[in-house]
Amino acid sequence: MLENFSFRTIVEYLPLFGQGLVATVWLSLVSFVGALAVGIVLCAMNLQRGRLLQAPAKIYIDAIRATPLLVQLYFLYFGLPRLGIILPEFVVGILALALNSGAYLAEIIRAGILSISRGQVEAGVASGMTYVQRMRLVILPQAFRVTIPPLLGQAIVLVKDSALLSLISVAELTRAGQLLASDRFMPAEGFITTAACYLVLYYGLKGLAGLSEWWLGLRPMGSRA
Amino acid sequence: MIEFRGVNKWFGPLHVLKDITLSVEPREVVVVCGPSGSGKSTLIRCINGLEATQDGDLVVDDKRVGDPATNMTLLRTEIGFVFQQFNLYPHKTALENVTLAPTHVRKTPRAEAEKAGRELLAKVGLADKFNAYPSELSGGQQQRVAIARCLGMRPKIMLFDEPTSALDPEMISEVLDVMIAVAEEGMTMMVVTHEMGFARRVAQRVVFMDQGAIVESGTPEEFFSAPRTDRSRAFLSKILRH
Amino acid sequence: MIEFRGVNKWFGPLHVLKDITLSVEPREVVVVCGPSGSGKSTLIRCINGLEATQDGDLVVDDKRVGDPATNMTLLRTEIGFVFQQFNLYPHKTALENVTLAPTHVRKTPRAEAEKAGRELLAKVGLADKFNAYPSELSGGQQQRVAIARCLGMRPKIMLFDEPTSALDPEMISEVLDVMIAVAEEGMTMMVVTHEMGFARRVAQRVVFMDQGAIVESGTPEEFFSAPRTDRSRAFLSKILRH
Amino acid sequence: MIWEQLQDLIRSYPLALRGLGMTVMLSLISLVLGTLLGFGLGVLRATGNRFISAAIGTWVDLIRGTPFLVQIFLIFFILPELGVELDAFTAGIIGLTNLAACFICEIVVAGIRAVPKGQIEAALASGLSLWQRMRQVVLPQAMRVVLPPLVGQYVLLIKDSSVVSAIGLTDLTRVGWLAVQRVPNGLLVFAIVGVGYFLVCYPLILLARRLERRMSAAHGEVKL
Amino acid sequence: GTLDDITARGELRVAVQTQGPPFSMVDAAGARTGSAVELAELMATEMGVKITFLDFDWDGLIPALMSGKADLLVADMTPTLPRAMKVAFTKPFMFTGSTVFTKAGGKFGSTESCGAAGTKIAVLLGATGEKEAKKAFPEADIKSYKGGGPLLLDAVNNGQADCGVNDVSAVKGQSTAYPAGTFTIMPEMLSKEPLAFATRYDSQDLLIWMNLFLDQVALDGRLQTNLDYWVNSDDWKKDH
Ligand SMILES: Nc1ncnc2c1ncn2[C@@H]1O[C@H](COP(=O)(O)OP(=O)(O)OP(=O)(O)O)[C@@H](O)[C@H]1O
Ligand SMILES: Nc1ncnc2c1ncn2[C@@H]1O[C@H](COP(=O)(O)OP(=O)(O)OP(=O)(O)O)[C@@H](O)[C@H]1O
Ligand SMILES: [Mg+2]
Ligand SMILES: [Mg+2]
Repeated sequence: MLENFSFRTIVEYLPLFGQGLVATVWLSLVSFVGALAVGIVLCAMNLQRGRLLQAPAKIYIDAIRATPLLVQLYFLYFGLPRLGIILPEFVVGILALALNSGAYLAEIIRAGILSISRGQVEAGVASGMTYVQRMRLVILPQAFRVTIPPLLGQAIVLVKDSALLSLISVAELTRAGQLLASDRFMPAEGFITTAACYLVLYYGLKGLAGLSEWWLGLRPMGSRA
Repeated sequence: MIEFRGVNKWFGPLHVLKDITLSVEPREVVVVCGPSGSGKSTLIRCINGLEATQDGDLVVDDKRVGDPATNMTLLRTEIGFVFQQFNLYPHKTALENVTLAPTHVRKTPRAEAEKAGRELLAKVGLADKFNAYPSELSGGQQQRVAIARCLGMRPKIMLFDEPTSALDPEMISEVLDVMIAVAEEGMTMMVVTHEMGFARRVAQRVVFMDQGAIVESGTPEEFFSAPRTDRSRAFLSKILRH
Repeated sequence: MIEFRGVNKWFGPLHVLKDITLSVEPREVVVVCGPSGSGKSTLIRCINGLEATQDGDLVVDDKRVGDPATNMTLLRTEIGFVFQQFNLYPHKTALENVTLAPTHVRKTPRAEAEKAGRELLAKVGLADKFNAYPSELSGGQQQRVAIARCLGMRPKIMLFDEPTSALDPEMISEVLDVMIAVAEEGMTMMVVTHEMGFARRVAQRVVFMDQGAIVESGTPEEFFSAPRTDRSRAFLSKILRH
Repeated sequence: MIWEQLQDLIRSYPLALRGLGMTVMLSLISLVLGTLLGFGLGVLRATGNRFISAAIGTWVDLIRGTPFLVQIFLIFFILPELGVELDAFTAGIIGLTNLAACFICEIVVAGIRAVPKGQIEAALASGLSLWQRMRQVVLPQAMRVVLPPLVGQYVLLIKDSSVVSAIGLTDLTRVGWLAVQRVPNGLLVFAIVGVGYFLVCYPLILLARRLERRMSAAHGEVKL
Repeated sequence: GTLDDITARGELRVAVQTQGPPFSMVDAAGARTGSAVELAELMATEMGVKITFLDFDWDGLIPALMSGKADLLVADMTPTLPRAMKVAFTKPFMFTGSTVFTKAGGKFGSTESCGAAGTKIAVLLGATGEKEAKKAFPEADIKSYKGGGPLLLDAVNNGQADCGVNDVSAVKGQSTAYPAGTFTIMPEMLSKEPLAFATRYDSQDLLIWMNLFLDQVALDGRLQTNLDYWVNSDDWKKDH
């Protein structure tokens, strides 16, 4: 397969890969924003003392973590219509990705919040701040910095997971490679180009992570004590 | 101002505060000392409700701590608390650390809070450090910001939990100087510390704790020159020897 | 035993050790003091190669530190190092902390190492804590285990970096007592500390550092009663005042 | 109709068990191998010289940055052109082991870096060699940080093993695809597949949570 | 040549699709079966060697042939000219075509009605039906699915798509899993197209042999029997 590797055909399909790349980027972006929302809500529920809110959040997070995304995707895709909800494929895809990644983000955010030292919380309490003020002014700004690297790690996972959307006929990056493979019978060309495109996204996100850490390094954190 | 009446507290099976009775008058400065683990921190943390008591009465500024009818958040604004580890907000500058609670809790207008904050920082000797982040300050400087942060809320009471024991020896005096100044302005203070020079200079009373109980209490002169119990004698000999 | 000849060290642009010349004779006890950031830790960390020097000669036990021909691992077995934060291995008991290096580095048979370890722990007053984990010990006890751990290797030199400054005041003396005992047995010691009582009692020499340089060096009597420079005077006034 | 479909599905339980067996087998072998390899790479990366460390880092990036499906295809279909002929199972094991090793390597590196510097200095100062420092001091302490995410990673890898079905191994996911041909009810079939994965993964999630709680209890968790 | 290799090996390696009834499928017991599968078995018998099936998704089928993992590819594949640039197709073993199907009783009653703008048409990714649908219904919204024909039926049945376009024999075979009368299958074909097996161009001997094999089984009627049982009727359903 390699000796006849046809760069010419890859170039011919480049516009298609370009479209796929763009689709993957925006699908991932929207899904990630959704996942953040899901994650924050779940995390807030999980941090409550009362079982009433905590238990459903825990069950949800476990269920998502213990089953493959594929299963969740089908669950939505075939399940929603039975409830009479018919949504366009890409909406179902985004929904599935957001609900899936949200569970992981909830855990990441929770770990970030719990990493803030007890003394910080007490300093807030002692100066008469309410729970919400403490969260908003003291804990979340600090937790945010701690969570940026793992958040971007999850973003990388999400970008690769979005490949599954090709299963429910959403045109994205993986789809472009499959077309090249099945129209022209050039699987090596198709898959290697796809991999290269994902690698570009990966290094982009990694660079972003590095950039954000560097940016955080500019604003000193962590007392000397 | 602060009144413990038969207060008891347990951490699980551990009886950390045993039948504490103690009252602190307005403008009084009380130093609390005693061996590690004797319950000093727990004692002062109860005052602003960082720890809950399980038995007895604790009345602060005429309000009962732990009573559901007491608005603890409000009471806490009247009580400044300085921690051993400073606990400055690392993501805020010195000035922001001082103005955060006044603007958000007291709802002081920002400009006014900043003006007051600048004055306070100048007072603790940090006029040139308004915009420094905690990580850019030495331990002694951080602790002085922490004191300014408490003063910014114009509290009626200030509590200190070993404010100098995380500091390098040469920085201790700069913090003690600020504390002395605050005491001399007439603040009601409870200070957990082993700095006996400070106790001698400004305390009206020294309270010695051991194993959760107040073992001895008296003026600094009495306490240092003629400790009444073996335990306080042994303790003093250890901390004063070197 | 330890000889610095014109040693310089930089951390990036920061010149932390400036032209250090200092020699420590066998069985001598040298106390190093000075303000925070003056380079005291860096100085003694260079001796066993925890930091690399960039210029000058440093000869320890007749071996040049940093010379590729010197087996540093071997040299380090001759040098005990006690840290401010103890750095006991948290997953090993007190006895295992003491026997780890002898069994693995010196290849002492386990039974023999354990016997020696027990004796050492008894010597530092911890005969009843052989099987305690560090987290079950107080700071003073941990530091005594750390000293026993160093002694277990039968070193020729012991280095101490502020061994008591992370301790509660009442625990300081129990550690100092152990250090005094070690000094009186004739160990060559360099001790970074602000415990002037210790310096008076066992040091042959006090070295005062400021901004990376040795500013003054003399017997404890000379140094405490008649410091020669303004900087040492200012420093002494701060740490002795309280 | 659902009832009939369910009965039809239940009748093909031997196939389902075979799929579950394949998933468990693939995961088990490659997780064991991947853990060993991952620890080796992690230790090398954290202690080795700059060149080795950078080489491992690049490899880990390549593996983390590309879809696993592509890696499997390269191993199964392209390696033969370089003279390495593998059957599907071996190729699957190699692909999954490599993937596991790369993720575990990162976890191990983070664990080693979390060991306080003072511990390493203490070990250095008492003359322990590099290997003794790792074995006696660093790794036992790193394990506390490594264990919870390690078990969490296992769960992710077990789910990733479904990709291996693309080279013709009949694992749990593939059994689902096969079943859909006869029982055209994707929802039902994949719900059952989901239950299969849940049975394998959930105990691990519980284990990870237990470990995490143990570790954070040791460090004193924050009350908000 | 390849035939010598096969003889020496004693084994014919055939790449088939995991799911593609009635051509290739797995029965309830997990055994591989189907029209193409039986034809391949027949080839192995004629060669006097045993047969090994390698089953893949559509994605894996082509690399398996090209990388030499398989000697030949046996599936319901259309020998298009671009594809033939890469692999060698045999003579067609049957002709089929893409047809349109809808949910019975819905508002899409004819092939033409599916051409309305915005109609959602389900097709299989990379299959000929995808191209035919794009050609025949330029106004419609074409959705390509991956994973096999039954998914298209499921999508149409669930309302995610209004019409489906797929190989007529696949549609007929697969719709039997639903209660009779669930779907309307349009009588006319969008296209007529051949189906063929494939091998590599460097296996000329095998290609010639396979063409001869197809001629033989066509002449002695074994091909027709196979197709009648699997493709042109529902007979196989009763036995499986
Ligand atoms: N949150 C807690 N849970 C359980 N036990 C606790 C807790 N906080 C403190 N203790 C225990 O209560 C006792 C008193 O602790 P406290 O911190 O009040 O002592 P202290 O006198 O301030 O000591 P130090 O000088 O070391 O600060 C100690 O034995 C301590 O281990
Ligand atoms: N690893 C390092 N990288 C960069 N700078 C360092 C490093 N270690 C120490 N320094 C700097 O070198 C100077 C001397 O540090 P050193 O720790 O030797 O001082 P010290 O006298 O021991 O102070 P202290 O009493 O606070 O322990 C300080 O300014 C310090 O910030
Ligand atoms: Mg305390
Ligand atoms: Mg130091």
